[in-house]
Amino acid sequence: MTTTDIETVVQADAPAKRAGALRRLLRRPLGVMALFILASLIVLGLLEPVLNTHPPTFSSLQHVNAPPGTPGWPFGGDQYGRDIWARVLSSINVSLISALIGAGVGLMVGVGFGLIAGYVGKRTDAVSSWVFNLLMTFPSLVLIIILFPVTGGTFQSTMVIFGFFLAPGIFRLVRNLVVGVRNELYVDAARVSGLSNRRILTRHVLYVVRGPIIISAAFLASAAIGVQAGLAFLGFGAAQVSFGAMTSDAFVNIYSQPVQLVWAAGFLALLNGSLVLLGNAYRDALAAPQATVKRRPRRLLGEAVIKPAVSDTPSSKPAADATSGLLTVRNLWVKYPQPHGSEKAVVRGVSLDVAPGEIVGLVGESGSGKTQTAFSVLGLLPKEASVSADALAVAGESLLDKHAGAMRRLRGSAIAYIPQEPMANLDPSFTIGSQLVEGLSAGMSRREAKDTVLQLLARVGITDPVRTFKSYPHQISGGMAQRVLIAGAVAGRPKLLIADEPTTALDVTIQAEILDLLRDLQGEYGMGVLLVTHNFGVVADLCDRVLVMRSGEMVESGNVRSIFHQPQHPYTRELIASILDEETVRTDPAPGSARTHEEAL
Amino acid sequence: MIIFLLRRIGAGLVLIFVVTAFTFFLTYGANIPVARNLLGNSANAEQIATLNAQLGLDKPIFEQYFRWLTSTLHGDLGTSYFTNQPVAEALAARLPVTLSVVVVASIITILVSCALGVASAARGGIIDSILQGISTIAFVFPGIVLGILLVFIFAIQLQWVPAIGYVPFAESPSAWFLSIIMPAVVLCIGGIAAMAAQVRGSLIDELGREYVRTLRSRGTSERSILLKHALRNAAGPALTTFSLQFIGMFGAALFIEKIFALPGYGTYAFNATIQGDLPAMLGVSLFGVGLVVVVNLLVDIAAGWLNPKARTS
Amino acid sequence: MRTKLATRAAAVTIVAAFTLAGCSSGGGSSQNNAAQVDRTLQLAITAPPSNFSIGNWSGGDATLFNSVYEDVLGFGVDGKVEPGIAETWEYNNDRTQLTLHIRKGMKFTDDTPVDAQAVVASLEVARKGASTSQNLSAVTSVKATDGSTVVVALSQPDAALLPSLASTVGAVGATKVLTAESSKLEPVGSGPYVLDKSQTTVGSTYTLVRNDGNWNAKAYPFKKVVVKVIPDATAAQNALRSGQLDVLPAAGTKETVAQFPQSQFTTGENKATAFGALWIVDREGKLVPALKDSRVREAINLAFDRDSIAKNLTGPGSAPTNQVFSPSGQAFSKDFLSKTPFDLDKARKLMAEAGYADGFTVTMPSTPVSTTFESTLTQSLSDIGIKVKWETVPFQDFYPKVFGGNYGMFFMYNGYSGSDAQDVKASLSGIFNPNQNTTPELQKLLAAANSASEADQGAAFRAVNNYLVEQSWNAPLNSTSGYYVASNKVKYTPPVSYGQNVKPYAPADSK
Amino acid sequence: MTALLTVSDLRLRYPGGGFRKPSPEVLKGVSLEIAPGETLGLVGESGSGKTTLGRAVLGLAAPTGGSMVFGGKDITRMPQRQRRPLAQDLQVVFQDPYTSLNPALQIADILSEPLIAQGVDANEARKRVGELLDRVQLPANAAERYPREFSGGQRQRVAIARAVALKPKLIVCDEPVSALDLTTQARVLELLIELQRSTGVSYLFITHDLSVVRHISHRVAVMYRGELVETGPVAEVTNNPKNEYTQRLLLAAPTADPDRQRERREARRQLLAAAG
Repeated sequence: MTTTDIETVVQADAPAKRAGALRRLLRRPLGVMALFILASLIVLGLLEPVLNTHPPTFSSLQHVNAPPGTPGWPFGGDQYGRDIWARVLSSINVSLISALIGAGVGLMVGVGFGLIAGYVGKRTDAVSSWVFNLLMTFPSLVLIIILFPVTGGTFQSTMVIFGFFLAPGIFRLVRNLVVGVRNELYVDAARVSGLSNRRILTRHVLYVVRGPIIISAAFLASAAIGVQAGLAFLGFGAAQVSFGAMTSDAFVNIYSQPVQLVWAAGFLALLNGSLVLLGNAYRDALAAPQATVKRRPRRLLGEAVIKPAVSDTPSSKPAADATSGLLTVRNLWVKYPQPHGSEKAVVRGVSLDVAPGEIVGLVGESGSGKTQTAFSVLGLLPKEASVSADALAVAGESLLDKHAGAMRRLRGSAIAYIPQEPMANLDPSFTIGSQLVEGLSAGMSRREAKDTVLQLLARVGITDPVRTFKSYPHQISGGMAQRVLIAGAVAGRPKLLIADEPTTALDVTIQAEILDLLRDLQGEYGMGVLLVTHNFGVVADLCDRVLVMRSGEMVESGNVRSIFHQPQHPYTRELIASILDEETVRTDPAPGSARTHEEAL
Repeated sequence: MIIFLLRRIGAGLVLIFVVTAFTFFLTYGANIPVARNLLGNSANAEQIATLNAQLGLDKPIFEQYFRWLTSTLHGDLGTSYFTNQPVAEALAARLPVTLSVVVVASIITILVSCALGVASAARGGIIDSILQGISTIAFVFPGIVLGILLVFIFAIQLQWVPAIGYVPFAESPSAWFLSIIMPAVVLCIGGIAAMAAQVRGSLIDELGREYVRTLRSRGTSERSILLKHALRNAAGPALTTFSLQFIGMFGAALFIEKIFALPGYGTYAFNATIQGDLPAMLGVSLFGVGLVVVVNLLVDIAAGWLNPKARTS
Repeated sequence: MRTKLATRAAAVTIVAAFTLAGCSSGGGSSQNNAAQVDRTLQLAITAPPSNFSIGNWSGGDATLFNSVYEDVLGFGVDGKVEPGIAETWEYNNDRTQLTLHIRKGMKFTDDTPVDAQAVVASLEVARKGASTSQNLSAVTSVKATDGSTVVVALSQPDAALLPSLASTVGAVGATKVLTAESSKLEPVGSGPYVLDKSQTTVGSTYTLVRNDGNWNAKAYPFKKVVVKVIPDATAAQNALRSGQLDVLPAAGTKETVAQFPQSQFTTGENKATAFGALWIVDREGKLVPALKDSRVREAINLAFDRDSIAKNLTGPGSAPTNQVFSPSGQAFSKDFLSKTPFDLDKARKLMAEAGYADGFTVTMPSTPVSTTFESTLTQSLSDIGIKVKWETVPFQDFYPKVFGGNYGMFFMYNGYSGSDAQDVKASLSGIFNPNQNTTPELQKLLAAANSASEADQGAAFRAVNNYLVEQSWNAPLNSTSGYYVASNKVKYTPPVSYGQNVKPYAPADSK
Repeated sequence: MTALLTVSDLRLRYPGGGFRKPSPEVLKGVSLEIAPGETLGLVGESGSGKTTLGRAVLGLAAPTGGSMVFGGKDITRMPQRQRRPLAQDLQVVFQDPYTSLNPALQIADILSEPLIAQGVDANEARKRVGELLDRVQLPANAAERYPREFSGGQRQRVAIARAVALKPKLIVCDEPVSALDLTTQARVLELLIELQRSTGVSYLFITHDLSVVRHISHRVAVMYRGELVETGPVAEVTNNPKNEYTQRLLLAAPTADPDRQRERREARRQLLAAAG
């Protein structure tokens, strides 16, 4: 079970209400605020003819540098006696038009070509990607400035050009999304169903790119506004009323009339800020449907500490005394916080034991809590999980309330872990050797550590340890990678090995080899093994004892033969019955072949 | 790798060629009355015609372009119409100014944004909120205002740094640093926010990956997981963001140069443009694109170095 | 006309850069007794000089140019012509021949002698030069009669000749490099300073080192002058505040300079340096027929409340004017202001009489320089029925568009040269008179003024002034002086005209 | 014999690779036949080319050689447009029920999509959705819900319903049960067999799981590195494999009985020892 599975577990009974991204956006204070500011500014801009006290270029000689609040000059006058309020209103419109043009052109070009390139692929994709990459590397501001004589300097035409420079980002985004969608199985299914390309694009592809496009539109708009203002600040198109020109005017006056800078810069900041915040809030709303969970600050580093059980988690069985076994778990609970403040228990009062040198299989279907149980023992559950138990001990050492450092030392030595997906569990940026050497406990010289690792690699059946030592993960096969991970796990001579579906991602032939290796190593090191799996073949091959879990509870445990031959619990019986019998082979004839048979007769 | 580099260099040359040709034909098409602007108010038609002939502006456009291209290939970018300074010489004097600012700003950006991003990803909570706040403010807070504020405090009140101008490194490294540190700080504020957010996001992605859990299962320290493994893997996406940042800063340097009166590439581009100084404009676009090509190449090399998959295949 | 977009800041700054042809150097008081100190003077200019080649000086701040070259004549701080390379000079009776007596023993910085031949050579180049030929258009020949005498022959008397020779037009450079390519950036003159190439970065910093061989070197107290290019007005102010500049001769408005603490800075008002005017160039009515009618032009003049403009729009440091002559000169008359009072009723009546009771529409170019005045212009003109359509003109297109006859009128500044003769000449040529309009009366008045003796010139040019005002030739609105700020280390004496060598600057501790 | 699908000497190489080093061939001349109403199980390990073969039949991958004839028509290089009517007869069920259904669409839309694409009236299509849900034993109120509200097994039933909506002659099943839990897997297989019996549809059933193959297939084809190494009736191939790779494959799969698994392990070791 991977992290995504954990999330599925967490979300499993989240209310099925389908709050749209927009509604989720409105639940965020920042989003609402940004939306409100933006809407107000747009309204101000639209109502300019009604609201403005003067035309923006009107100047009254009596109102040069008039203070704010002068009747008819709410924000005062600038150094030429122009009404700052009227100029602000007009500038809002200029900014909004800039945003519309810049973002509009950027979106049209970027989305249009992105859709085509992503969906058609092949040469179209190659050519347009090349062109847009080229466009992306243009120093756009410099080129816009250079093209100033060509555009005639109106902000509209400048924004059209700038729109083209904005397009590559959108193009990349849309193209990559579309390429992703194009490879989705549901698009394949639609194609097989005979849908036309146009229909697939509109029905399946556009839906996916919609959200990201809205988000980038907000950022593009803010970029366009910024560039327009910046150019005007520099003096390009200075005759046009705009925030840039206003800022520039105020900049000159900065020492005598600093308040004038507040209007221009302030409104510009409001406009840009609301766009960016809106984009961010919408992105968050899209990304995290149950983002209210975030109430609790999420620490990404560190793991959940296992707490002693408290009274609100009643023991299903009376707490047994800690046995002298290798692993002792009594009344383990794992809970995750839910969006509405409640907690969901994914492991409910599980107790289990692993004796030294014993291989115990932990079976169950997805969502049964078997992986959560295993990770509890490793102390590797995410921080937001709350874990409690009456007893949890490895080799007599209690893990309850153990702080991170002590858990880490324990993991480096007494407990080891073999994951499911071998490739995903190796750091792609480091050589196999360096990753394994790092895992070895300190006190060993680099030379010794390297020798040890090479020996280990040889031990796990890697034919050319030296070469593998120097290789990067992508240079070795999945089966090899799993051997490397096993080597890493047993390097510290652990007493307890926790293997989470160690062969599920592998082909059967490789699986057989890995199972052999695990059995050999277990015998050699005398490790106790807790093997999490859903494959009864693997259980039959490796395990001494089996524990069956369902919905976070332990339903049955017993000797491997008794579980297979005399399952007690109805669920176990159902599981065993579901195993496809090797003896039964489909015998009913195919109607078609039967007909051919008749025809042959 | 070598083939890859050669291909990138080739593509870069094509890019340079395309952009300069683009600039040439467009600016030519804009029909800027160069001679009139040069000679000013009192010149008569005859003097203008003479100057046009002197500058070769009476020749057909393709001939002019060919002349520019051949002389450029010989390393001669021509002479500015307006300052009468060889364009190459002017750019050689001005690029170091802008590059100093941009490079120092980049270094600050990388250091600070990595620190912020790491802290935010690792600690979350308050630091995360602070980062969000900073990035929002940085995004909306006009750099001009910040620039003015910094000048007022550090140059005028405290007199720790000069208010304007640039001192070449060769003249005095310490004066050089003082002359560019404020522009660099103003320039990198926005970039830091964006980069830190990027680093944070990538780091969070990396920390959620399975290999991190496996590293933990072997007792690897959180410090090593964060700073060695996760950061290394997060560096790739951050690098791409950085390259765009760098190019962006190069454009934004224009505003900074105005506020701090730095004789840089941006002001040169600005002047060339408003004067219609064709040779200077072409030189500007040549160097601008050339620089972008070089930066992208370096980023590609760095990305290749970071990504063993790209490096080993 | 260069790099002025960024200088829309202070009108005065713009004016400085806009001072078109014939920027003259006003002489500082020749402080012969000034203590020579090894101090460095730090100045700012808004745009770098494009070249130092004689005859091609394209305007802008002439500090560098006039410091490197010694001119034939010089300007005093009061605007009077003083000796330069020529120690003395005299006209013949009908003022068509000027004899210059060249100072002996002078040398260019390349050690070649500054003699009559050198003067002739430089003037011959200037006669052909694109930026100077117009100033010397009356000159028919320049001859050296001996090693130290130069005779300049004129086709007709030209009162502007002496001031021209005292300005960049009269610059004298080393004969060998006069037209050489190198002269564009490496001038060789005999002026008070030498451009130090090693400490100069073209386009950003220019360093002048005193030429102790100059005949008047004692008048220049600063051993070194560093001139920084700072296009942005606020940046320049910051530089001054932080001690990176010593003086800002055109710091801006009174309000701006008031922000400088008095404990560290001295501030003061400059002499009038330029004027802003609505130039009515289509006097033949080719584009805007109404402008042919002098009643319409008069109505335009009556539509402006010049006092308010000066008081409120341009503020302290500016004054109302309806004349193209400098208030510091002799041709200017305060009384003429009453000829065009702010009188909308009369203006509307004049419009009606001319047949334009409903007004008309006129298109004017909007440039960074005009923005200050645009709303006022729009407002005032619409009060008499004239609707203005502003057309944004990229800077580089301004001259060609005006010369191409695209506008009936436009707003622009013109700088005062310090000479009435030069001022009127500039106002009647180039973009300010692209159609070269004239009238027999005007010609007569100009001829009389040009041939008048020094003593009579003032009255004669005042007559020209009177004619131009009465005919509503243009609509000047506002003369401006602006304010300077100097650090307490430097004493600055505002000259009559802007665009000087460093004569106006002295260490504060000298007398 | 009138095979429904005849694949002859099919070769496929994915585009890409360099000028000197072409991309490897994924299918190296595969030939097989499927009769009407028959299930052909296609087994092989990852990278053996079994999924590619399925995609080639579906027109999602372009063959570089050989031919495919379906229902008498050559479909080897049929352009997309002409292929569309083929959807009536040729359908698919994919492995991953989480990505084979568009998360944005309601079940009703997902199920009516192929119908509408084939020109069925929208109202009529909507009506048929109910029948289809019933066919795959899902409640009728499932129609208004979204895929994420269902478990893996239920999603796979939706995918099956989509596949049978047009009453096709052949369904390519690409590992349809390998992502499902044990209990669910058995029930989905039952459903598939039931559908086959009632409609006479043929399956090209791609899987890596031999017990699944035994359960559902009439005949089995074993694929190894882009080639078919053994084909035959399911009992024959699984009980008495001729090919050495097939033998290895069979012995490598652990059986869910500790004692028999021990024997199988021994047998496998001997086989490997003999081979090695």
